[in-house]
Amino acid sequence: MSMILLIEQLLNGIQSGLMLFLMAAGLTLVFGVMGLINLAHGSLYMVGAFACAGVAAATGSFWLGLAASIAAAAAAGAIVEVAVIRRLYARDHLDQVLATFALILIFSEGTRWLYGSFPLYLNVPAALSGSVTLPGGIQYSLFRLAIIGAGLAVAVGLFLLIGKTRIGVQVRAGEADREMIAGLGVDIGRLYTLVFALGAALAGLAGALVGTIQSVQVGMGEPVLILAFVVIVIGGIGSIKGALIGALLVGLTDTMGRVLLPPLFSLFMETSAATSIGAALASMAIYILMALVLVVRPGGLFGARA
Amino acid sequence: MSAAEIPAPRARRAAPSRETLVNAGLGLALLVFGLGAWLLDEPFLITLATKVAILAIAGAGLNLVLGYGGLVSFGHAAYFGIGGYTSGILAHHALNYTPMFEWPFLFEGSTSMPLIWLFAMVLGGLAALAIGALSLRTTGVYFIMITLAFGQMIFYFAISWPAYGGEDGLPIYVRNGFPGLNTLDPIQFFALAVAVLFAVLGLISMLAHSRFGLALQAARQNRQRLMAVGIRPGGVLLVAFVISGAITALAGALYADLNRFVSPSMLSWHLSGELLVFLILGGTGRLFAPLAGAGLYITLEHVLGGVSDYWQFYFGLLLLGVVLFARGGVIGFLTGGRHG
Amino acid sequence: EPVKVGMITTLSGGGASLGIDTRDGFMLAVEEAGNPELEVVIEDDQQKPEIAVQLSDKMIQSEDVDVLTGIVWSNLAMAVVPGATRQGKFYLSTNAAPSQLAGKGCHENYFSVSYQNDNLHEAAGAYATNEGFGTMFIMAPNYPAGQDSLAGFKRFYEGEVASEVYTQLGQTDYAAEIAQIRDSGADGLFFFLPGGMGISFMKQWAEAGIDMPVVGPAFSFSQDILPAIGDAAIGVKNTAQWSKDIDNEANAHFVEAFEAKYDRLPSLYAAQGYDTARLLLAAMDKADISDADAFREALRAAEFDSVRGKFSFGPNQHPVQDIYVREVVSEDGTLTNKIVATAMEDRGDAYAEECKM
Amino acid sequence: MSALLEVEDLTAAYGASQALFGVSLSLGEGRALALMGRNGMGKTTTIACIMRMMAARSGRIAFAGHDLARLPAHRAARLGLGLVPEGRRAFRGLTVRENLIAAARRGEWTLERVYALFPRLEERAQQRSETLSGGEQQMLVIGRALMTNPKLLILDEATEGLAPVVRAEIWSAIRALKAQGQSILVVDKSLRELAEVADDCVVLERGRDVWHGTPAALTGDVAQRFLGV
Amino acid sequence: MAEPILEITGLRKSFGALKATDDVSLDLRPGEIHGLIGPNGAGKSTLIKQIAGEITPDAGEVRLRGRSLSGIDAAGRARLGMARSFQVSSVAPEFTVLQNVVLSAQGASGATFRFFRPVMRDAGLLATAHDCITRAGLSGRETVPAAELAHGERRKLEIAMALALKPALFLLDEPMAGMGTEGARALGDLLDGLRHRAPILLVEHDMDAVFRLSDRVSVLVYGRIIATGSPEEIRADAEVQRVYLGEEA
Ligand SMILES: Nc1ncnc2c1ncn2[C@@H]1O[C@H](COP(=O)(O)OP(=O)(O)OP(=O)(O)O)[C@@H](O)[C@H]1O
Ligand SMILES: Nc1ncnc2c1ncn2[C@@H]1O[C@H](COP(=O)(O)OP(=O)(O)OP(=O)(O)O)[C@@H](O)[C@H]1O
Ligand SMILES: CC(C)C[C@H](N)C(=O)O
Ligand SMILES: [Mg+2]
Ligand SMILES: [Mg+2]
Repeated sequence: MSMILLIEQLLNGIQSGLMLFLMAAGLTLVFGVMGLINLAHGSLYMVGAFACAGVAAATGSFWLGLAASIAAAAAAGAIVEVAVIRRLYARDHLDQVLATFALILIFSEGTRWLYGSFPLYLNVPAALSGSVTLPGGIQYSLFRLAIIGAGLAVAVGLFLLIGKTRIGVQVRAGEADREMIAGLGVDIGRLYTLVFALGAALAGLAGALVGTIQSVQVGMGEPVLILAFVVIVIGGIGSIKGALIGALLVGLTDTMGRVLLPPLFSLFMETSAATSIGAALASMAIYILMALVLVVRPGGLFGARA
Repeated sequence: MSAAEIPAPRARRAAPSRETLVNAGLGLALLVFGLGAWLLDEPFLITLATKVAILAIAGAGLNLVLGYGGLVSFGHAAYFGIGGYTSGILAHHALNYTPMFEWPFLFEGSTSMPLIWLFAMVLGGLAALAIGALSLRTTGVYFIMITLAFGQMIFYFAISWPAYGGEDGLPIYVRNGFPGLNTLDPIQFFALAVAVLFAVLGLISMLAHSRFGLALQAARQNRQRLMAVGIRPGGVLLVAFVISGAITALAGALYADLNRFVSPSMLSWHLSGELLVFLILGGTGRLFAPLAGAGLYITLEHVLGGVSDYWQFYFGLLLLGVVLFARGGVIGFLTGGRHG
Repeated sequence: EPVKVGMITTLSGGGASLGIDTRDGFMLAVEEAGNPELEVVIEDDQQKPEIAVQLSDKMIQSEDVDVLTGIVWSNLAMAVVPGATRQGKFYLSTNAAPSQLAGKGCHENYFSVSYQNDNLHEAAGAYATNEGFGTMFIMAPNYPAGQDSLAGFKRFYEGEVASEVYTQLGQTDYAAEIAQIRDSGADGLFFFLPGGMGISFMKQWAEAGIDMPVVGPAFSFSQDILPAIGDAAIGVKNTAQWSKDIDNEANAHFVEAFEAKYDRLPSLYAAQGYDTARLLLAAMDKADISDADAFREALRAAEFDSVRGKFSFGPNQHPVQDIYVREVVSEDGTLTNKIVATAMEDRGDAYAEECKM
Repeated sequence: MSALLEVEDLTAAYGASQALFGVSLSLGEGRALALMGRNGMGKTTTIACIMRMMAARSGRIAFAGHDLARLPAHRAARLGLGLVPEGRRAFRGLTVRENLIAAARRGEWTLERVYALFPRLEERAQQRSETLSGGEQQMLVIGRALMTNPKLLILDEATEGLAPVVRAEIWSAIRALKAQGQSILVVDKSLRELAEVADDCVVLERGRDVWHGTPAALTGDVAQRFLGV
Repeated sequence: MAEPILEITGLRKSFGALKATDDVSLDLRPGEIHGLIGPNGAGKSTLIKQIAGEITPDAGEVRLRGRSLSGIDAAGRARLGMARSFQVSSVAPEFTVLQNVVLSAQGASGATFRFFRPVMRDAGLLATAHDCITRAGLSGRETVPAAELAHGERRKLEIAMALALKPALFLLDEPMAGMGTEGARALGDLLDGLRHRAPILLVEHDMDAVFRLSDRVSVLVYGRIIATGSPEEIRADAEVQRVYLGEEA
């Protein structure tokens, strides 16, 4: 493989990592900071993508669609928090699992009811379509660059919000001892609704952006959900920095695994079998990575709490 | 003070607790359902009841580590699938007359359930030993995710490994046999599954009340304290994990025979998730939770499935209703209170 | 004697669009025929093999159906078909036709009305050869249908394979593969990525702006998902045994009736569903289901006007048919397919010889 | 003038088991009330009801002219209740400083004043609270309550686990607070110090208030009967 | 003088720049209560944790009856006869008082991997448990789940669990905290009688108790022992008064 292709693949790995981070960002907030296991996070991601596709189709403007995705996901998040999640903070993590599993069913089939079973169309807006040439002659999609930008911006924003503001402190205190922080006069209920809606909005944004270059269809959130969990667990729960590093690691491992493993196996096997076995191993690569990280560092790379 | 407020005098020999009654009711309901379907000549309903029984066995395996030991394994599909594939592969070789291996001795596979079960449990237990030993280094959410990771590894392996069908799976053309039974007869297979279920529940109940069970439950609540009384939680949890893996693998072997088919979908994280849902639905940590949960889940799935194309929507609403309004799952709701 | 048909197909979740089209095509033919002897029960398999097995058990044991049909996915077919045919039921495939069931595992009660899974890939290989593509980059997901796909393509492709890549089942980001494709300098790209994978790939492919001809089986360009890919699909060549512009009376009627009834264009799956029902109805006219042998013969004769024009069964009861090359075009702003060539004529399949019936 | 805090005939239960069977007490503005009783008699439960962390079954709780019965915990706290809970309950995962500012409200008590009261906390400002020593955590939660600048400071065994010197400092801080007009409700096992700050005492026995009076009136006989000393 | 049961030599432990234990040596002899006092954050609990095997010292050694405990974990040390109570109550919250204490007795008996006989019908364990519950002053509360105990009662449960281990020595980290005057006095009497069965290393801030019960007292300040001696000597020590006792003494 040529040097330039190798560099391009590394870039692809980084980019796919940031794309994952965008999806994981909202999850870090809700799962890592509020301590709520929300399986329906992928559904909010789907809601964002569908809202964007729906509004973009109706108005012809991707940007209105993007705004709609954030608004719709935030609204869905707020409603879900008030109607369901709120009753679950005091409960076992497991009750949260069941309730949010139920929410997945409701969201998926509800969306199918509204939009039908056929995938929707959502295309890259004109302003961001096409590619740019990076130094070294690498062609790179402008929209993907925009996603990288969005991912980094969200990372910085969340880092400041959680680490540097009093809201962040209060939310984390709420996770440690909800009753106590309320007893000190903080309206933790409203705060959690807001934070949950923010996490949902980020999911919606990710859904719209990633849906634009991938596909918009019912069930699109589920594989993403698992990957996003993998990312934040590798990074260490509750750490924004960890989620970012975890996302990059996962993106690089996955991409480089796919690119490098098959040729590696064909060094000592017949090509067809080698590509198949190499690909099989590549699909396990991120899970192997996660298992390795956790065996060596049982609290994730930057995790402080177990 | 009204009569209701006067505490009842403590009986010396406690009457059966409300939970015991509910459990007996659940067990009876399963039997009556299966036998009723038989009398009405509705073989499909017998099959459905058999499925409930088998999934309840798998759930019972998970319950041992989750309900008693507090370990949320999100990868139990691995053991379920290993059990299933054990059954599928042994039968495949036996039915196709292609020996599994010829060295050090000729082994042609098998279609005998007892032998298959033994293999399934040993393999499931061994897998659980390996995965458990690594996973138990972590706790809490990390444990959930590392077990998921191992489950996914096995899943992807099964999908892309062509020898036994990959994603397409492996059919078992004729249900494996059990000495003295005609397993192709739905009611006999049902009886077999129910017998295994009750044996497993009995075993778990015994474990839960033993010294081992006390330590296991203490490990869930407070590992530090367990250490301080001289018991290493790691060993206790690992043993439970292995037993759990073996039980779930046994269920997988039965499930393969129920469907006469195995495929990687038995290994998928959806299945791990469903097992969790059964337990939570039934009431985590209660002996009969897996039966109650699986029963309710399968019933709803099949009743609603006929109602609308969007039946999963209503299914979701119902599940949500159960979590929000029936604390402690179905059994918690029926016994009207806390653990007893 | 009335015939009871059990249709097991995917009606919920992410893969529902294929099952819905299958069902709608099938039911269109049933309603048109208005045959009071034909009864259909339909159930959702959720795209899960074990659910499919249970539904087939239920239909066979409790509802006493005579014929099963409707399954979209090969892995579900593998779970259901062997059991059902062994219990003496007929299975008519509206889509999935895995190689095991075409070769050694064939059965006298199993008919594929769609194709054998490899057919469309083979046709793509033949087309690439005809067009004189010297080197091809070929790609499919790493699962049996994907492995069969690349094998099928290579069976009829005489040029050189520049590179053979297996992606992950369910993968949605293809930046790395696209970089490899660009770097390979191949003359053309063949890929098989069903469902959401194909949508994602095509959009990313278009964004990358690589000037390389693309060929694939129809699955990623069928009418149900074309709108989701958008203009990125225009110009792509894809192989299918059916297209909405095949010129015959049955097809013209089908396309018009389908659009009138459901207010959308029919897809490949709808056409397959429709043909399956028509085959069944034709057989019912000729024989009574209670006489299984006669009924089987009637099915084998396949005396119906297929929407693909000529249609017959080979020795393993899989179709012998023409396979076309279609091009994605925009007709008044609607994306659809148009036939541009015939890739293979009277193609049977590679496994028929292994079938001993 | 009506009292700052008024509790009338309070009953409460944990599930089926009743813990309070009728507790009444009243605390005037600027006064200090000691709540006493043996282990398990209902002191903490009474406080939890006042804080609205636990729903009372019946009875009335009024604070600063508001009926607390309908308010959620955070609204009750915002009326000016500041709690130093039993068992410390510092927010784990948060640093010392973050613990202090998490719920701070404007007023005389600032980070500087708390640091001045407990210099150890300033030294440990960036340490995560769960790694503090027991006594350090105790200082932290007292500081945390002060940072909300409460009208009524509620101390549930606030000196548990503190070294004698620190305990003495805390008592002198409490006395100083009281001298500045701070109202205080205090539970503590040290009768000597309680007697120095409290204006009134209420003794609980099996969920009922069985004795009211001044510290001076808490003679050996009464103390022996209800407190076992 | 009798051989010490527990001997600590040159123990060190740092958390980053903080020296929580700085070259600590001390011993515990048969029949004695050895009081360990010191300001908050001096390192008392950290020392107990190192003795109990919950954290590993950076340097130094702990010996039990002359045998080095290096490399033995907390469970192993408990099995060798170390019983400890926690500064913050640490019990199994869903278990009843009785189950908690039975668990402790089971730990002492050594056999955990027994899968069949119901443990709550094991007469031997039950007898031990009931006896310890009574001695800790919790009779009548056997069937109450630990989570539902009042704070002080949970402290007593800690004691009952330590007793049920029938240990060679006790490491008690502020056992009197939260107990109330009466409870503290009763516990003092209990410990007083206990010392002849197993010596006690007693960390306490309750000076009445420490000076009443201790045979010797060590004072830990900033991780170092600054004085060891009889209660009278310590009470009179000017430095100890300055850093720890204040005017109370
Ligand atoms: N969470 C709970 N669930 C059930 N019962 C409880 C709970 N907390 C306390 N109790 C019971 O309520 C009664 C009163 O307890 P409370 O904590 O108010 O006592 P207290 O006077 O504060 O005691 P202490 O001095 O030990 O702190 C006790 O009998 C106790 O067992
Ligand atoms: N894991 C840790 N990381 C950083 N510092 C720690 C850690 N554990 C303890 N410390 C610090 O070490 C010092 C000693 O703590 P330790 O708990 O041993 O004190 P102590 O003497 O028991 O105090 P107290 O009487 O208040 O309980 C404290 O200053 C504490 O903050
Ligand atoms: C729609 C088709 C591409 C499905 C394919 N036959 C499969 O196996 O699963
Ligand atoms: Mg209390
Ligand atoms: Mg301490």
